[in-house]
Amino acid sequence: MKLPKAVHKELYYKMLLTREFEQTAAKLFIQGKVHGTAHFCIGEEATGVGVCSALEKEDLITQTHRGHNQGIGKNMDINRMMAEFLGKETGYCKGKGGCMHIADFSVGSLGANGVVAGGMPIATGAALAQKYRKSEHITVCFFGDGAANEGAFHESLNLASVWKLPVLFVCTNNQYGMSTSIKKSMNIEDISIRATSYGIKGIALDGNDVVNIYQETKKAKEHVKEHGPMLMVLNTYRWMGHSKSDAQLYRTKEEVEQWKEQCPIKRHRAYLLENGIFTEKELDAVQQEAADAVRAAVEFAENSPEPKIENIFDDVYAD
Amino acid sequence: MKLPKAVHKELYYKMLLTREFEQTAAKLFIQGKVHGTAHFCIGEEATGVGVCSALEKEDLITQTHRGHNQGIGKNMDINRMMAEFLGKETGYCKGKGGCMHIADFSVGSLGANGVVAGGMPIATGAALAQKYRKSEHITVCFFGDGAANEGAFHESLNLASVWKLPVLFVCTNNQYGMSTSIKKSMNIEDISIRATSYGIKGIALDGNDVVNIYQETKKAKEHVKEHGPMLMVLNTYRWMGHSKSDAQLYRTKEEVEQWKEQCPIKRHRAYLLENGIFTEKELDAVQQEAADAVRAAVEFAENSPEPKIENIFDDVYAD
Amino acid sequence: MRDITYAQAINEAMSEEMRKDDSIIFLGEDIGVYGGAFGVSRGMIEEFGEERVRDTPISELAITGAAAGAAMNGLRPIVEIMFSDFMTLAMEQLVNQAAKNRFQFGGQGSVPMVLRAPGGSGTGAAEQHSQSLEAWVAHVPGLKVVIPSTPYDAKGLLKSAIRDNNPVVFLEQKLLYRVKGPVPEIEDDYSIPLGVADVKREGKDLTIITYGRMVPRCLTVAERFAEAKEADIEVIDIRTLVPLDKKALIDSAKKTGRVLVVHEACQTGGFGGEIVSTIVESDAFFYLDAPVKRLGGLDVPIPYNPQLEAQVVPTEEKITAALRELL
Amino acid sequence: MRDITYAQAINEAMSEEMRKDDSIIFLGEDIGVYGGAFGVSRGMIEEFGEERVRDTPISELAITGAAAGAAMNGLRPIVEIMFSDFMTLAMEQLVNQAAKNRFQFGGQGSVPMVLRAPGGSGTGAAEQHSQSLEAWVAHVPGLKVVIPSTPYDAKGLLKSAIRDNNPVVFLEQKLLYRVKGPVPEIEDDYSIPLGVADVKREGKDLTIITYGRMVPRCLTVAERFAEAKEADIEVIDIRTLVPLDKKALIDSAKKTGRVLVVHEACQTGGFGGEIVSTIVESDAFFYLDAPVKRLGGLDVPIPYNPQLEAQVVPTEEKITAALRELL
Ligand SMILES: Cc1ncc(C[n+]2csc(CCOP(=O)(O)OP(=O)(O)O)c2C)c(N)n1
Ligand SMILES: Cc1ncc(C[n+]2csc(CCOP(=O)(O)OP(=O)(O)O)c2C)c(N)n1
Ligand SMILES: [Mg+2]
Ligand SMILES: [Mg+2]
Repeated sequence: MKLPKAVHKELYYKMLLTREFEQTAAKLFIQGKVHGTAHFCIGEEATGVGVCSALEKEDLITQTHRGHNQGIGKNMDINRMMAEFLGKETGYCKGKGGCMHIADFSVGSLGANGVVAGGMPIATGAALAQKYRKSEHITVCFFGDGAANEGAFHESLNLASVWKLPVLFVCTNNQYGMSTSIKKSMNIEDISIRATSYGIKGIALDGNDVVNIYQETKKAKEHVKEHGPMLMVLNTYRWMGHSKSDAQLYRTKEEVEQWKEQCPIKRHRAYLLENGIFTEKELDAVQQEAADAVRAAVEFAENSPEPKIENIFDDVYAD
Repeated sequence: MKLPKAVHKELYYKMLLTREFEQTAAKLFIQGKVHGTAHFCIGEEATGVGVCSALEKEDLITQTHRGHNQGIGKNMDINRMMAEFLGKETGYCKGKGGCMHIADFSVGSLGANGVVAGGMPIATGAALAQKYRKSEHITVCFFGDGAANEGAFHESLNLASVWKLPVLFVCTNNQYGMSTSIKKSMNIEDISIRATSYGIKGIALDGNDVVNIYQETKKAKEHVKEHGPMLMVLNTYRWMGHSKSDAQLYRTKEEVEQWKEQCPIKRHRAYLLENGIFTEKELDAVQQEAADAVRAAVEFAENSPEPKIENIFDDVYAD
Repeated sequence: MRDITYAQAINEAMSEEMRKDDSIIFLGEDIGVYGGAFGVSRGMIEEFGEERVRDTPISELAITGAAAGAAMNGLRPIVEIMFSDFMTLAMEQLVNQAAKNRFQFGGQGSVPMVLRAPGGSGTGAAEQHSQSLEAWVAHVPGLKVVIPSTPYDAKGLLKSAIRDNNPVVFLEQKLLYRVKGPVPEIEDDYSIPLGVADVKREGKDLTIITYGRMVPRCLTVAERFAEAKEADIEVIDIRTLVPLDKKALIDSAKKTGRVLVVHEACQTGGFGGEIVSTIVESDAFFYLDAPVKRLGGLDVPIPYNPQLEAQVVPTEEKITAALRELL
Repeated sequence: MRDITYAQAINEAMSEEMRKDDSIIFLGEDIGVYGGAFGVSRGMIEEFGEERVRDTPISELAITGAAAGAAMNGLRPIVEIMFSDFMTLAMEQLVNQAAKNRFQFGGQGSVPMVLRAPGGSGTGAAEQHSQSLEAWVAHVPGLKVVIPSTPYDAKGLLKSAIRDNNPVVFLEQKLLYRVKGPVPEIEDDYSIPLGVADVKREGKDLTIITYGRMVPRCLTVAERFAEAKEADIEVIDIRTLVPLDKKALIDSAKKTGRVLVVHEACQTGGFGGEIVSTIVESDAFFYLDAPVKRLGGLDVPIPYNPQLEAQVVPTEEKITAALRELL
């Protein structure tokens, strides 16, 4: 299956947008403009972008704490993302959620989660509603390798399997849960074999190959609609520390460097050039577009008002 | 491996003792002498008896709510079991635990559990202590097919596996969790394949063949000491309702009758006779012994004092 | 009005709402042909089918979270946790997800779900099947918490809970399931708003504030005090812990000047502290003729032996003694 | 005495006890080379090795239960839950198993374990990483509950917690980790018994009862009242919620006649209700010159925005205003 040019552009743009967004956010951190913590997915852009770009608007996703690529993949508005990052009233969560809790129900994101594996039961339930309503759409549940050791993983995959719910479980295996290597947190090498326990299909993919991820997601969606849940493991790597402060004593510089050579953006660019899909110049323009969008987002966010303390009780309860 | 005559006798006796104990307990219920509820393992005697008889005293077990066979297998005192059943001061838990919480630390039982899968993390921890102390002994963790869908199952097997703990996970698959058939609660036929997710060995056995269970447990113990955890699934059937009151609308009488033909006690008796290990008369005597022991236990229990209200605060905290 | 049981009232509330609103689904362990551990849902799978009345694997965390996820996606799920003790397995999804979802996402979604679970001791089910954990959930903003004491209240409050757009923890009382009481005919679609306490007995000498299965017990004692002309005791059933009808409690305290708070849950850290504080923080403080007292369960796990079990919660004797101390 | 941080004090308590008692092991997520999310255990894996300082998979339920199981089998585990919000995943094993084990088995075993977890807001970690859930565990018989407010208390109380033969929930305060305070030299093996409140400031006009990170804040306000000669305020740090030093609270209430209870946790259903009740149920009631008031956190999830976040907990301004209202 060859991808249309527009899709290639979309994938390339969204990956760049993610990276630009995060690099900028990281700078804002250093400048002390951001409160709290943040988890960057630099190096993993192909996962969320590849998967979400293959979805339709009405398909749903649940995101992880490391999910800017997922949100951008699903067409979230980076102005509102950045505003939320800065805790502003115009942010997705009116400044109440922050970067661990960005959501955009209007584009099908049921939100990022601060709890490891916390989105897994929720995705299962969202898919239950889809099935109940005989929807043609599916739910994609993102989670990490570390999350695969939570009870919520097991219960969710089992429940989705016995009910044949249209949910695609996507494991972003970046080799570590915080400082803990998968070698120390599980006694298997291929996380996708855990599908066996639920009688469902499991596949493991190169998580830095955005084109393949996109294509496999299209297929997976059909599988999931017809047969129920599936487990897709995307093997990748996180370049930065786990969160704001991380001395990274648990891994070697060499390991990081090796993975950097697998940069999903560089790879996609090389692919696009090699196959004559875009020219250098065209790709540079895309990059510029991403940089401009992020600059505008920062401006939007910085010029946005702070939330008001008198609204603090809003949305604790719905009417 | 041929078993010594004494072992055969022990297996036969303990299975009969379990059945006799439960049938008597069920009568006490009907007579209104027992408070609360109870979960009987009639039809499943070979599981707990076969496994626990293969253990040494210093090996530990965690039991389920349906665990009289496990306790009797591990040489618990049926006087104190019956007394606990009747809520008496002389019971294992001084009348405070009741039949869902029988324990005998002195014979290596860390106790029955009222929470489905509740004993699984505990068994894992007990085995961690064994490994830390370089003990030669292992922990056996009993749980049911229904429990295999709890998050605690997943987290415990994974943890035990990454730490190579000496714990044998024994799943008594009696086909139902309460009214819910395994066909509705999981999408696999052989629960032992869940071992794959943890990179450990899994086997499934005929849960009504006490001799084979005994032999396989001996082997499993060696495996576990050397390689860490293992999952052993014993396929069997519960003859009675889930607990005191159960109209059993979820299964057919035919299904129950078919399984009754697989009675583990009858099968063992036939085996003993066919192989000339014991005579009818000898086996009848064993049966009589079991009946007498249970009668004595009831007498002991009925003649025991009630716990005193002034001791209610005892053991909430240790000194 | 007919007399039906508390269990039947709950069944009717669910069934009637499900007939009217197909976005309601019902999840739980053995709620189908088994009818639930306490028979509450008997007949429902036959009426509504397996798509709407769903037997689940034994996976409290996932089913609670799945209810939340389905609620975020347009359904109005009811989830039954077989014993409220097993909410301990579901707290993450209930507290971190369902309760906070709307707030943390800036009001984008809502989580209209009901988590039903029976609590309380008295059935010989011992330590792990007899707890009263309402104080935990009452401490979590975003959740509403209901504990009905009569079939009438159970039905009316459950209807409101199901119609509410927030996660509602609806805690039933095992020992009340078989108790009968008057409930309007089925045609008569009534509901009781959340957040309104009910004066179950008017009185002028002392106010008992209580809820759940302690309500009938306190009423019995109050009647006895009336018969003996010993005192005229008001009994207020708060019915919903969150929202709490503070005004009703404060007004009654002002009227009688004496307050006893009774609940089954362990006294230490129980919801009684909230009730006491509500009163003594208010201007009712200046009307009090005696200390406000709590009578909660003993601070011990629930034991198995029936005599012990009966003594760890407020008995009629203990309530009587506490009243006499205050009068 | 040297000045060390609260985090360092906790590290020292664990390390010193581990040196003396090889039955102590330490389990948790990223407690090894990472040193724990807040750096509390830095250096420990280097000293004690991987057998005793064990990085775990992300499995809060299993590691809590494994600590309980190891405790039942002769060890004295310490388990770290990275944020106390994730105790929500571990409540089953903590509450149904560890807390009830000894009682339900008639005293056969004991469960000497410590569950350490940081709570509280103020770090911008938002709704799911900022809760204060001490009221839940304080409601569970069989558990002890500690929240230290200074490095000195943290070290001394943690030593007692580790030596205690019961499951102790030791709740640390994120915002205090970097705060320094005087702590005796390492050679000086002191400990502080559980169940003894500490008068952090003596006063005669009003008693503030508080704990955790609200202690320094209340002290600041109290000093300001003293400097302004506005009032002489006593500040009591309860330090352990269970066992609670009731006598200390009651005596102080009798002495000053005015009580303000301050905590960060949401006010509704918080432990403040227990403290208020302890006082008004006692004979201190008759010494009170004003209602006993609570000042807890707002009943909202903890928001992300720093200004909002700061306002949901008792601020110096709010404490000041509450004091003026009572004086
Ligand atoms: C239940 C829970 N436990 C612990 C944490 C703290 N924590 C946040 S992210 C993280 C690592 C998660 O690993 P993984 O699932 O592989 O995702 P990654 O961070 O690698 O993207 C941990 C331990 C948490 N947020 N939630
Ligand atoms: C966590 C939890 N959920 C639900 C229950 C109620 N319950 C008791 S036994 C049981 C069925 C357990 O099934 P299984 O593990 O197969 O054991 P079996 O009863 O068949 O021996 C259920 C649902 C419980 N005790 N604990
Ligand atoms: Mg990871
Ligand atoms: Mg079963």
